[in-house]
Amino acid sequence: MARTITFIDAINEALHQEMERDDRVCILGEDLGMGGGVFKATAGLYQKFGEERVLDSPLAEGIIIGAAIGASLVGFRPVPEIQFADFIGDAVDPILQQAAKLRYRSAGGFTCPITIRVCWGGGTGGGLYHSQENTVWFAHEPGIRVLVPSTPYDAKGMLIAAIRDENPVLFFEHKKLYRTAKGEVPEDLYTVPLDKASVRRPGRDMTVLTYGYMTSLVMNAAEEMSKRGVEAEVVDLRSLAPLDRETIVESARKTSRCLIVHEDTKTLGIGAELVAILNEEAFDYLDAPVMRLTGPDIPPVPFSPPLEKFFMVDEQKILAGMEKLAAY
Amino acid sequence: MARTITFIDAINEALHQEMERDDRVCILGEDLGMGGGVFKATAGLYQKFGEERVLDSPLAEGIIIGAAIGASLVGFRPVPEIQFADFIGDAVDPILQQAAKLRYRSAGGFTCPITIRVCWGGGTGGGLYHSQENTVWFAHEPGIRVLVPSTPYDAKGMLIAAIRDENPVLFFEHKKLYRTAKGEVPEDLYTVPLDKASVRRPGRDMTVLTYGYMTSLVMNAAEEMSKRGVEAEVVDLRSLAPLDRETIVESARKTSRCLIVHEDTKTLGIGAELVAILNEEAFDYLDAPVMRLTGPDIPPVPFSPPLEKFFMVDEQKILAGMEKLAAY
Amino acid sequence: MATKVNRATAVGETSASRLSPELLLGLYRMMVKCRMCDEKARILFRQGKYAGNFYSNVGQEAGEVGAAYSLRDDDWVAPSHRDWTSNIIKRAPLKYCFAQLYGKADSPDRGKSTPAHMGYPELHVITPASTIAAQLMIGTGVAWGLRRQGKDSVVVSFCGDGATSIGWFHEALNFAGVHQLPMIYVVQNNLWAESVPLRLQTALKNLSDRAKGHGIAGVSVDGNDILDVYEAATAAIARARNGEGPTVLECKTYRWYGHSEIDPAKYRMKEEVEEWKRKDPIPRFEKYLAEHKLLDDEQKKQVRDEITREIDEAVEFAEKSPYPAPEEALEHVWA
Amino acid sequence: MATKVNRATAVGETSASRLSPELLLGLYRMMVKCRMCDEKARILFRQGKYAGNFYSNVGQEAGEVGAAYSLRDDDWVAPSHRDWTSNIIKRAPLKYCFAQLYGKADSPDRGKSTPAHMGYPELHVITPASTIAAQLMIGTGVAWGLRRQGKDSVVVSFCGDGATSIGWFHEALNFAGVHQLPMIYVVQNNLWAESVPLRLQTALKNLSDRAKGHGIAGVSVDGNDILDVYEAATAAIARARNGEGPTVLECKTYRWYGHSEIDPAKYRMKEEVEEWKRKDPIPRFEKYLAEHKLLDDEQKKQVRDEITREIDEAVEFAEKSPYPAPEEALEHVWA
Ligand SMILES: Cc1ncc(C[n+]2csc(CCOP(=O)(O)OP(=O)(O)O)c2C)c(N)n1
Ligand SMILES: Cc1ncc(C[n+]2csc(CCOP(=O)(O)OP(=O)(O)O)c2C)c(N)n1
Ligand SMILES: [Mg+2]
Ligand SMILES: [Mg+2]
Repeated sequence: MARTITFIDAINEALHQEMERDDRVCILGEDLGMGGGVFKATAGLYQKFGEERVLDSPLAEGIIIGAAIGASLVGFRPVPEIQFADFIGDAVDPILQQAAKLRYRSAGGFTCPITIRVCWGGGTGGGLYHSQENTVWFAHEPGIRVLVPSTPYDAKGMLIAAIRDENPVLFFEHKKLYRTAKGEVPEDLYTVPLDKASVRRPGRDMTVLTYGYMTSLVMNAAEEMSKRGVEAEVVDLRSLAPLDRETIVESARKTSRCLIVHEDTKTLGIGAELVAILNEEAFDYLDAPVMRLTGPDIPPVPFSPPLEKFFMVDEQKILAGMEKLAAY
Repeated sequence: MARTITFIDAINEALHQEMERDDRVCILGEDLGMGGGVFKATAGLYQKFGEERVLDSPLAEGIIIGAAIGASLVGFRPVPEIQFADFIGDAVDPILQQAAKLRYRSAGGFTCPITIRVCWGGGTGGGLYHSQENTVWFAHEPGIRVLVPSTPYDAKGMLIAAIRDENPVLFFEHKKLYRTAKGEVPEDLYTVPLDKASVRRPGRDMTVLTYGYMTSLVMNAAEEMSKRGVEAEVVDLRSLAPLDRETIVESARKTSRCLIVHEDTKTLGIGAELVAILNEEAFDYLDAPVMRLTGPDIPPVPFSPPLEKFFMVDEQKILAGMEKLAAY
Repeated sequence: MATKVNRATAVGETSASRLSPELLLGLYRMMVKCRMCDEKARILFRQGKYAGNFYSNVGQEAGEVGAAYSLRDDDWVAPSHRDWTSNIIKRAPLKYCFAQLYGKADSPDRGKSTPAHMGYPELHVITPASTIAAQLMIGTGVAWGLRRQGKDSVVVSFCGDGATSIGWFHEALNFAGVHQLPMIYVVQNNLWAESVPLRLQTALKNLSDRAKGHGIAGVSVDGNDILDVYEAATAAIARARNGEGPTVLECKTYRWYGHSEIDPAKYRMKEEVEEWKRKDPIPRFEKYLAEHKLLDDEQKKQVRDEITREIDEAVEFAEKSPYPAPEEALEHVWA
Repeated sequence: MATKVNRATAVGETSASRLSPELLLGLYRMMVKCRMCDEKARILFRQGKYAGNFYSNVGQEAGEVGAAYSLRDDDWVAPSHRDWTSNIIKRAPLKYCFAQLYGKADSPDRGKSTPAHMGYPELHVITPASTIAAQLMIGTGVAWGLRRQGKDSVVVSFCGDGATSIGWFHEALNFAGVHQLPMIYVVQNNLWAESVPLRLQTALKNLSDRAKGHGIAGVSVDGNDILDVYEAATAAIARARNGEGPTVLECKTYRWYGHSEIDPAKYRMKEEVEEWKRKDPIPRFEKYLAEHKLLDDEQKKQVRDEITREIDEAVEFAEKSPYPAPEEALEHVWA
């Protein structure tokens, strides 16, 4: 049975249900136990599953991931949390040099099925150090999935699938979606495939590639453009690594025009790789250069309200981008 | 007066001369003092400038960078060293969240003129954890330069310019170049501009964009192609952040064909951003999709000789790539 | 420094306990000022006057003031998220401190950083990042630089109990130990790191024992006793100036409110909070001063009135200060 | 275990000092085996038989063997770059150890990892990365998992003196302290981290004092005295099995050769090296065994002959083993 719930409730429910189903699943991180998490994503788990399975860790991202990796080697399926993407620095080696490469360096002798939940994204007044997107540091490295759900349905289904996946996974949850995104979510356990982009809206005139919080803004803009006579196909990437080349390329070949929208800074954002893929596989189909609408190349995100507004991609900027592409 | 010296001698000379000229310059890192560095890049400095200015640090990349940042705030111009790019993890936050953002977050109240030397690259049998390229983790973030010299001349001139630059700089030295790259280097102090790519070889039929160790391989391949009647223009990027869009775009517009060669893995390597730039600024000039010839998307670099050979881009692979592009 | 007063009620009597009335009243005044500014900052946030968040220091003033009050202009402070008041103690004009909260163009960082993450370059207060313990590494680097310049300035850095778990804390202490740097690591142990209690943070009982892992000096004091803190800090600072190396100074104290203004802190027992509020460092010091005939009710009122006026002016300044222009976002990325 | 022998020449006599002849000879044999395999690995590298590099453990065998010899199959070892011999001590067949050096298809990781970075999944030896101290974090996580499973297995992790400076070392110890995990952190203090001497690494004299910064047990032993190491390790392992928490075990020892095979180690004084070579743990233990009538020259020769044969076979196997196919590079990236 599906009800309408928020993104954060979907995350919370996925954790509750999967931990009930599989006692190898455990969570650890800062403030997620007794405190229920900064945003309450883990509310109620401590009370239900106890201190062993819901561990308030010391303030040390390195060992949060290190302990999770180790526990995964003896059969657990740990779901460590990094409280804000901005603070993942201490865990970059554990994530990329250890988790992502452990299977490779042991030729499959060890596998590391951990799912790292990370809260990211701007637009909530968090300012520098509480707004950052750094998905590409991870999407660049082979061996670890980078997921960015945009709806409550995907949040639940992808989180469950991630926990069951044998690969290490980075599961990025956009803080702006937690309470603003609402949608139908089945009450039961289900999974969503981890390497498929989702066509959120079909259209023939242009393709917009996006993910995370931007998806809903793009959807709104697409509806508005529809009124103006332009039908945009909206593709929600869902997975930044690996990318679903097939869906991306197919859509671009069909519409011949492509706009990429992300809130990450422009240079070397995931948009760069998307352009490169389209250049490789849809070159002869494109009627216009692929356009990128992104955050500016400045440290994300300056605090003062006018500065934050300047940084963030919003519906108006998206509409302008779509108009520009349509007019090319 | 110019003599022919190696890449590593050029680095060593730059440090000797700049430290002599400016007593605010100091170096710190693992094994660079008494040991003279793993590759001897810092040989003789400890003997000449003493333990204060040439500091063998504890084994802790975080404080190597942290201490350098702090010292820069009181007027020093520290040149910390990260022994291998593979071990930069502990310093990712100090580099990207502190050094690169300190000026921004204090609105210019503090500046952080440090030059971080990092040894990188494959092809020497170093295997996993002694071969990695991770320049893009850094090139993605605004506020820090990412330099990748390919010749002894540039190594010296760019290192001196970097030390004098007010921005934090990551100075990536390819370990394969240290003793194999030889070239003319003036004996005196000089600087090379930090945001200019270099056209190593003019050509009308195609542009090859590359950097670091790959540059000499590309140059050889270009000579061979010339015999086959194809004149390639070879652009050595030298700076990955910021990129010299002007030189890159101008060359591509001229030749209408473009091949990117790097040893980094393909996905989200700097090649992705280059394709995106060309797509944005040379779309109507291109007769073929921009092609990327890169390392495969696997952890860099597996050890066993056949596996390393499989990973590394070599002259033969480059020739094949150029032939393919010429034939498009 | 004229007459010296003998400290009778404070713990850990030492020879340094004879402090001048001016100094004692100065410490008092500064604690009250920090308290009142912080409470005002909280009110303004609740009134929706500024965005972002705020991390109150209320309850911990003895540690803040005791450690940093007597620093010289050329000494440095490396604050963390909870030490907005470091700027006040280092004598930054209040108007800029409040402009910081509002993210206005007159804040030292022109609205770039969040309200609580304030620095003041001219006064050598390092603009903090949120990254826990980063300030300790940078502060340690400053201390290294100062020592190499042959100066006798020192660096006081602040952090919490939670911060002592992260690796960079240890890298900083270790480096300072090797080079005997003029560093004072003030650990404000308020028993909680956000919602995580000390027993889940470490097996230690005294966080000054972190020092033992690096062969440097460590001392734990009653962090709600301004004189206890002041004396230990003064000794540590003197040793640091003298080239005798770094100190970890643990102040055992308590955070009265939530971790930040959006945290109701339901994970703590009401009794615990109440117990600690009874240990409020300000009335405690007032009692001491009164006993020594240095403070009466009238003077108390006068101190508060003066500070209230100062705060009102500062808030007015902050409110009138313009927001930065949107394009300010593009400035200061590159030098 | 039949007759027990009283340990007379070793330092730090304890009640655990009555060990069976089988055990004593087993320790001896294993030290000799590690020494001979390691020296062979060095020769093969110098002969250009394999690429990459090698980090010799010669001189440090007492720490390696003493700490890991008596581990059960279900106990784990988390080695570092210098602990290729951990696999041998955990009873990995020599032929695979040498195939590892050669990067051959028969190595446990099919040529993926470098010669010295060997693991053995079936025997619970964790394939190491080069990143210093990463193995301690992962090992600590294993220990956490084992404890949660109610098992009484333990984890022995190895690292050097330099590794105790990096933050992750401390994060691991701190976590193990909070949860009283069955971890033994063996710090092979060989006085040098590559070319960096201990005085530039830390202000500490005893690296077991790192434990004090985390409220856990720490003990320093003569790392060239196999019995001293064995007893301290056995006690630490017993406590760990018993749920009594982690231990830092510092073995004071010395690295005979360069940091790696390409390091001439000119930064060290010849006298220092010679002095330490005189403290060679193997002749020292031979003397002890001879005094206790457990070993004569003939037996010594026999031990070496047997091991030589084993090594020769292993090297032959490694040389005959094929290189992995180039496309092997694409395997095991994703599950
Ligand atoms: C590296 C890092 N991890 C996580 C956070 C999020 N965070 C901010 S403050 C805090 C708790 C700090 O506790 P403590 O060190 O005791 O200081 P207190 O807040 O009690 O003053 C956390 C987890 C952060 N800022 N940096
Ligand atoms: C994080 C990290 N930094 C640097 C290195 C390079 N490195 C490898 S071994 C080594 C020295 C290690 O010294 P120690 O811990 O004493 O161990 P030992 O080699 O003496 O056994 C260094 C600096 C590394 N592998 N990882
Ligand atoms: Mg605290
Ligand atoms: Mg060592």
